[in-house]
Amino acid sequence: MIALHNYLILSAVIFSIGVIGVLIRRNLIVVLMSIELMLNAVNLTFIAFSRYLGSTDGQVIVFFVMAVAAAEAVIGLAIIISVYRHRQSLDPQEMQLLKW
Amino acid sequence: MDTASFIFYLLATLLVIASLLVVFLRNVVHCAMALVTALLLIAVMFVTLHAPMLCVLQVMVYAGAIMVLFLFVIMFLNPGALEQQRGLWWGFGTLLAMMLAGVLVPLVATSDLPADPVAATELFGSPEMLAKSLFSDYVLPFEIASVLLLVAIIGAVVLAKREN
Amino acid sequence: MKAESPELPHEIMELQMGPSHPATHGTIKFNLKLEGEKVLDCDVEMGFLHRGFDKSCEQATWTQVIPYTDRLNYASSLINNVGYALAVEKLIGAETPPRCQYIRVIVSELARIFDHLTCCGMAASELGAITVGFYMIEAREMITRIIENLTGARLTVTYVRIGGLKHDLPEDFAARVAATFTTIRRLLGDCDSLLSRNRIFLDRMSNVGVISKESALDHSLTGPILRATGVDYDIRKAFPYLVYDKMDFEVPVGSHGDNYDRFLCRLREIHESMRIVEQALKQLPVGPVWIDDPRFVLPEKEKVYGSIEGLMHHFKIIMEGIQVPAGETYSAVEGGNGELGFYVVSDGGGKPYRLRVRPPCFIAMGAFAEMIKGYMVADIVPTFGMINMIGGECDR
Amino acid sequence: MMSSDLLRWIPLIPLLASAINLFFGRAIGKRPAGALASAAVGASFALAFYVFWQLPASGVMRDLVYTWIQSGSFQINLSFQVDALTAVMLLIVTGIGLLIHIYSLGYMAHDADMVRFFVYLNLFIFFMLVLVMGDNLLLLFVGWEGVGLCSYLLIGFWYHDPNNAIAGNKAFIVNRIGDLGFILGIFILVAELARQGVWTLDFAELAKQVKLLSPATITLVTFLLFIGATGKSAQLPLFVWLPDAMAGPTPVSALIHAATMVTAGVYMTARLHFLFALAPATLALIAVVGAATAFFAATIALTQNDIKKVLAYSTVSQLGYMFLAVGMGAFGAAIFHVFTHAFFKACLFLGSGSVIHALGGEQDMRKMGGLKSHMPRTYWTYVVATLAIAGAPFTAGFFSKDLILWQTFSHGAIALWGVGLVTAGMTAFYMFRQLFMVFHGECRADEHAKAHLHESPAVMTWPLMILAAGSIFTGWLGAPEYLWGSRWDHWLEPIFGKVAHHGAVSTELLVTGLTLAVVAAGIYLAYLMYGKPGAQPASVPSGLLHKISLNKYYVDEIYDFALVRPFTLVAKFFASIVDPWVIDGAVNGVAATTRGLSTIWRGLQSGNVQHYAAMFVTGALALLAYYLGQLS
Amino acid sequence: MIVDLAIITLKAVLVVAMVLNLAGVLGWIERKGSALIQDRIGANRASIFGFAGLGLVNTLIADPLKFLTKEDFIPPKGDRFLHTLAPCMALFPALVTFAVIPFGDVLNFGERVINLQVASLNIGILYVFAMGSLGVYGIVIGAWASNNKFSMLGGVRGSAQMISYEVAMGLSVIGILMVYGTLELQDIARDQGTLIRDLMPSWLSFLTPIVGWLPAWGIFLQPVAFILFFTAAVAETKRIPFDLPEGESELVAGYHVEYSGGKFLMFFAGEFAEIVTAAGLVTTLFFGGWQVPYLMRDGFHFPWGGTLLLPHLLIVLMQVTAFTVKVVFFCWVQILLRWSVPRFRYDQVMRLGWKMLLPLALLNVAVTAIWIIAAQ
Amino acid sequence: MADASPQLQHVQDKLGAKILSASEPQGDDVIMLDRAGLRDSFRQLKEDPDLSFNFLSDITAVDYWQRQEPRFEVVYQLVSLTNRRRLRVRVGVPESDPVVDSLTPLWSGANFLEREVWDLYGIRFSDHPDLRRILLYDEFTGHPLRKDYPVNLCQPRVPERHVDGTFVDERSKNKLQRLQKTLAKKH
Repeated sequence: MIALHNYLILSAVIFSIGVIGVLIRRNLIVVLMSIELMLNAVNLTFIAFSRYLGSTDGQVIVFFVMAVAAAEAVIGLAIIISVYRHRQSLDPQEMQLLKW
Repeated sequence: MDTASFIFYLLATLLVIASLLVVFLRNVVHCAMALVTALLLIAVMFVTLHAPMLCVLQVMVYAGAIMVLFLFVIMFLNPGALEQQRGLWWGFGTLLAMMLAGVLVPLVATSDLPADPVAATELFGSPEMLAKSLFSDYVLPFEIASVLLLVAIIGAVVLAKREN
Repeated sequence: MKAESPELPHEIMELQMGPSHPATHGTIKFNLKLEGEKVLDCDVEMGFLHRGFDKSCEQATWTQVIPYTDRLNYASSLINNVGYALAVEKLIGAETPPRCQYIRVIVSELARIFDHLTCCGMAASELGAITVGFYMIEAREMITRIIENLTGARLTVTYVRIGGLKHDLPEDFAARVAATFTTIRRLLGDCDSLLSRNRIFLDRMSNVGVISKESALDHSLTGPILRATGVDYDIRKAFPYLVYDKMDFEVPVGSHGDNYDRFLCRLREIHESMRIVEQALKQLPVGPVWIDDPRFVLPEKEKVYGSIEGLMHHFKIIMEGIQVPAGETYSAVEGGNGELGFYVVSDGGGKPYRLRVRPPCFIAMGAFAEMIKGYMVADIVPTFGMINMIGGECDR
Repeated sequence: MMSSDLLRWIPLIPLLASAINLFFGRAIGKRPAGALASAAVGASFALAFYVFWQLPASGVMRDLVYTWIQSGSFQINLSFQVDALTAVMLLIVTGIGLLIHIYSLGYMAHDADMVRFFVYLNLFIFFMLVLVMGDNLLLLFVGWEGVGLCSYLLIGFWYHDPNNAIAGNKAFIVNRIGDLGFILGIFILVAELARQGVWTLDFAELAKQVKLLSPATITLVTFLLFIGATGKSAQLPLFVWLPDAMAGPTPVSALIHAATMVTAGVYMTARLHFLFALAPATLALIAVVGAATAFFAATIALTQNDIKKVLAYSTVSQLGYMFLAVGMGAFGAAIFHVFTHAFFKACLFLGSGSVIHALGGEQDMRKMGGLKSHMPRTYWTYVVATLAIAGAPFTAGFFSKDLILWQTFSHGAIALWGVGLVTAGMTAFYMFRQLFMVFHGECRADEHAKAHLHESPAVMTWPLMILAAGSIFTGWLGAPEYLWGSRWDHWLEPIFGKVAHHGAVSTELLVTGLTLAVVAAGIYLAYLMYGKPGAQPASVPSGLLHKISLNKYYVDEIYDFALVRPFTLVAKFFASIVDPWVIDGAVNGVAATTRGLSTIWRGLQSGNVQHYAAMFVTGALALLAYYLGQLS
Repeated sequence: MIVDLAIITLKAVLVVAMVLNLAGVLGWIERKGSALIQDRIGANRASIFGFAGLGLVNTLIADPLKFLTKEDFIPPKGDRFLHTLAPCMALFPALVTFAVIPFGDVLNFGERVINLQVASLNIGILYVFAMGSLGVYGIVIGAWASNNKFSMLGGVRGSAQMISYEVAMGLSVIGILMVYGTLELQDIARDQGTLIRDLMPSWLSFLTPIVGWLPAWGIFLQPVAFILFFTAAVAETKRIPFDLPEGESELVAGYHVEYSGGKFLMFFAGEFAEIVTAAGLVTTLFFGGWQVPYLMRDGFHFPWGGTLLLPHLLIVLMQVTAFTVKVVFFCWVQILLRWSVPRFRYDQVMRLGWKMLLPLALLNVAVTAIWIIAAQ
Repeated sequence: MADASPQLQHVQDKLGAKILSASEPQGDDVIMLDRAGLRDSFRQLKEDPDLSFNFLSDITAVDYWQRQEPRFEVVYQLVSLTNRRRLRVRVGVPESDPVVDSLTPLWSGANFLEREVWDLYGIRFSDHPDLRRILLYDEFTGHPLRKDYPVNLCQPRVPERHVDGTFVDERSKNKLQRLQKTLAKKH
């Protein structure tokens, strides 16, 4: 059988890959997708724990994560559309209004 | 290697590959398709973890709705040019994330965790079980989640609507 | 490139519809500016089917022009024949015998039914109601058979001659027409119940492609499009020609100027046309179908083959063409799509010096941008369909 | 202990009605909205009555709605309980509340904001019910604050007049001072109990665990709680807000500022009697404060000319009586006085409201008089209530006040008894002064008002009559032993224990006789000065004392001089010196420093989200690495 | 173990073959059917050695052959990989959805009890929706990969339409789920074997003589849900009156305008497979699935008293036949619909979905809930 | 001219000197108008309540090459919907200066008709909002309905026009470039 460790390591790896995407991609949509990837890595952890601890709570939390992810995607994409309308660009490195 | 391990390692390998594709492909639509693949693989993994309901939800919500939304927006904006070259930052970010993995993996690997799953009942992961849990213990979070979704809808409409 | 204006130019999509696009039956091209699916602007590009009708006519004898007119609005080629013949006859100053006039009325109305059935059927099938389209095409096919029986051709009939007709009606014409009309009425009833009150069809047609009465007049629109806005301008009533003043018929008018009114106008005109044909058949007098003027009429075949004078007569008319007195005139008939006018200039020779057709759907296409602005891409289909642009007539 | 889901509906119905009126009131119209509000309170009353009826002799009914706060072993429930004490308060709140709602239907009929009025009123009923029904101190505090809020809203109901708004503010601020004490008391109580390992605020649990506390703690806690009570129940020195609170509509004065809310302090002490009983020092203080308040307020009431002000000071005075009783440890007597007082004071307020209504808003007694013939029903109910408050024999006030005085006397607090006795006389005097000035003699109203004099409509007079009846008969429940005995004490026995009777019946009769004599003297004096034909109520001799009394001992001025002015001065000092120089200087200095430093650091602020994310990851990395190091 | 695997494989192959063949047959039926409606002859050109009489078989072979021999055109600026992937993604969900639809009750084969359903999932209907939601990808990806504005418009329309109608479809099914209390389609089908009189609450027993003899099919218990579901299902198959993504007269062919040959065949087959799936779902949810009225496991038990015992194999055969007939019937209904009504406009479709179907579905759920509580 | 119909007489009275000549061939009312101030004349024809020729039916032109001067004639067909009358207006245009006032401000319908006349006859219309070729393509040389246009004249073949927003792939682009080169050689 596979131990819980394996799932956790897998999810840690996926999470880190998601972090790469967030850090290096110069397209906001891909950044958002990388965040989804990170969320899913966490989901995997929850489900694995739920399975190995025999508790429903992990699954319920994943359910909520999905709901929140849906909301986040909707709002995030809406913001991206607005940003694109104003700046004609999706590159996060070009958006530096917060720069001193 | 037994069947379960084989399936796990197969899925894990594919999942890592798909995730890497999400991050490193240059065409946005290809990224999205790689992400869809990754999500579907995770859904399969959910099944192996006795969470069929969440598998279906994963497919319906993530793959079926959220990712279609992503594609919709990609097509809506249709940014013609490929991404610009990433330069130095590219290597730095990757390095940083690899370091993160380098810390996270030993962290989870060394913790004291159950090695074998709890024997699952017939009902484990079924819609009934999830529903019972959701509508009794988690009814308040559930309602809050619904309000959150409502707010998200309104917010999206307000944000994406054009002012005239 | 940053957009300074609050207008968001990048969201406007330029779409080129046509020239080979299912909605643009006939070859025409719309350069659309879209915002989402909304049409912001539409530039009509035409001329893909330009054959040089005017120029060709200047090279042909007066009689040889008749086949060219067949190919203008090929859905109502008989009306084109009649209109051209009337224009030349007006220049000549000749009046055809009553039987000829009645027959011309009959064939004109048959052609009108043909035209309207084509228009409505195609519009319906383009909206997805293919079955109804086929029903109308079936009805049209019956008209085609009558025309074939009468003229020997289905579309390019070349039936009317300057000063007469190719030949008289066949024996069983009235009976055939009566039988056909019964079937057509039944089919139209079917279409009515399947389509005219169909909720989806109504939603697609009504309040789409609206043009106001003033704007329609401003754009020189004629025919069903103008009448759908509520103007009862019909050449047959306004400037009666042939024997239309002896016919009892109504000019259906709409009120909104939208596609649905245009559709209904055409449907009702089919019924009116059938009434006219029936009346004309009833009143049809006996007599010759040719004017009695050898300058313009070919001699009978016996004379051609039997006498030298007859042969010479025939030769002169065929080779040199009939000699139309010098002058210029304009004569209009009510075509399928509106006022079909012929402006004829003669220098006294055997060929037209200048022959100008006033093409009703060419002018309607000028108003198309006005009709479609602000509606959706999908609305182009019914609007364009109800204009019934025929490439042969529009581009000539 | 019984459990019943019914209880929650008693407060919830008014809340629902309030919500409905709040959102749909305008849509359903003024009168239906008022009717709905009244019906809701009526329903609550019916339920309360049912509960009262069902309540087992020594039992407690309880309704756990849900667990509100759960933190470790500390658990606060949103739960309601009804015991004998609460049942009485329930009946008072819903019963009097119902009558006043009905009365308000008439009184507020011409007000454009009637819907809002009923929204507030229902909300008040809700909070008051939470206050009396809550089974723990926190819930009581919620109700406590809620009624304070409603009181503020209703005092400032006609907020277009700045004075009303100011009065509302005053009530609110003065209450805050008391509430500070109150909440401090709760904190200390929780903290001290927690130190003993007990995490609770439930009354039942508190009563069990109170022994764990040291006497000093109890004294401190009770003292702080009492400060809260002085604020809410308008005791010295925090009574100043109540007379000003008369700015609100009269039904509000009757309901909130006479019958229910102001007695919350008394209720609170009674509810926590087990705590107070262990703090003799606090009790003594309460008694002294109560007696002093009673006397002090009565002296002010002697000379007031505003019909509602008189009643307001009389309320303060009567509340003093209640606290006097509390101070004596006679909680039952205190609650009994709350009960009877609710009836006759509500009746008086509503009667005065009726008068004000009839005179088109006139409140100055010098411009009244001779209304007896114009408003017979108002007059007679007023007479009954006046007699009751004055303590005429066999009226409610007689029994309750007499009980308090007797308890004081029998506890040996002769000095306090003396004060109470004099106050009783003064009460009789000023009440009859008012009666005579308003209803007897010649009408001094202007012509315009005279022309409009009319008896109030039935919706207003019927509650008056019911309350008048109550002003007489409710007292009979608590008759002394020498008459037919007190059912009241019997009823409250499970809560306060058996009432001990000291002293002989003869002594008691003697004391009662003495009281009656003083009361009679007061009435007679009033008759002489104001009621006798030919008396000139407007031109009563004025001396220094009269002037002091008329100006309420210049308490407001003293407060203004002693507290408000110095505060303002200090504030001005801070505003003109400290703020611009010290604080702004410091702030600007910090800003300048920051700016100086930030020129160095702002290189980090690239504005690029991904750079921030990278820093974030670096931080997380560091933390995780540290954690990993700890592990291995 | 091996036998089980073999049985499952056999079932799967059988079902996929059935769906694909039915889809192929439907292609012919559609031509012939439309011809029937429109007074035409219809497809009559495919012949084997000059023999055109077997139109069905000939067309069934000729059509795919024709498609497969055509040039496979990929737009030069399109995305080669995704352009190829898209038709597979369109066809795949339509085919696998049928896995959870039962086509018969159990088949007793000696000791072995074979469930006549490819996969018995306790989340059955959700699986259907999950697969349905994947169907969008075929369209969106195909539209994008074609690099054509018309197909892009079609793809955008398609994705919006499918997501919208999925919501309405899901909500309309809730009523059925509430009535039968399960997500598993085989159980739903089984539950429809009872009669309405067994479900009638006591206070409605006076209606029993009138309607009690009806089988407890979804159509009788949830008529509104049926209408909503069927409408949404037609919209999901993207056929007239909902064929906006194709919209041949306005968008040429919408999302598959740049497809030809085998890939177009896959889109085409996918559409027909969706029709079959939709018909299967409607049958299973609302028309008793494989149930033949009054046919129990041992034979007919008529409500008016008669009993007719039948051999087991015959019963299974009758059930499978009944299921097939019902599915074909609903396929035919959809074809009939396609040739009868005009096409909606995009905004009208959206309005219908969100402003009509969705509220009605919600209302249906509420009413059903009240009914269920009242009936208890 | 003397026996002009009442209608024509009426028009003559109204427009006066603007009318160069009037005639009634075959019962039609025909007037020749002065090219100067043409739009004002038409405005009067359209808006004068007595005339109210409110409907522009057609615009065309005739080339009387080597037959009469001025060489071109632009012919307008007007209809009065209220009076049910037709009027034909002819305007002479010299070859040296083929410009006429555009009627588009008066009738939007004149837009396409004038474009067609420009396309086929090369007569320009001043103040026309969008005077492009309509039936023929932009690269067409000459105006084919002129009598001096040879019937058998070859027109240039033109490559596919690249319009912004259309997709032209590399292969087709190369093909186009080759085509352009060969075309360039020929000319």
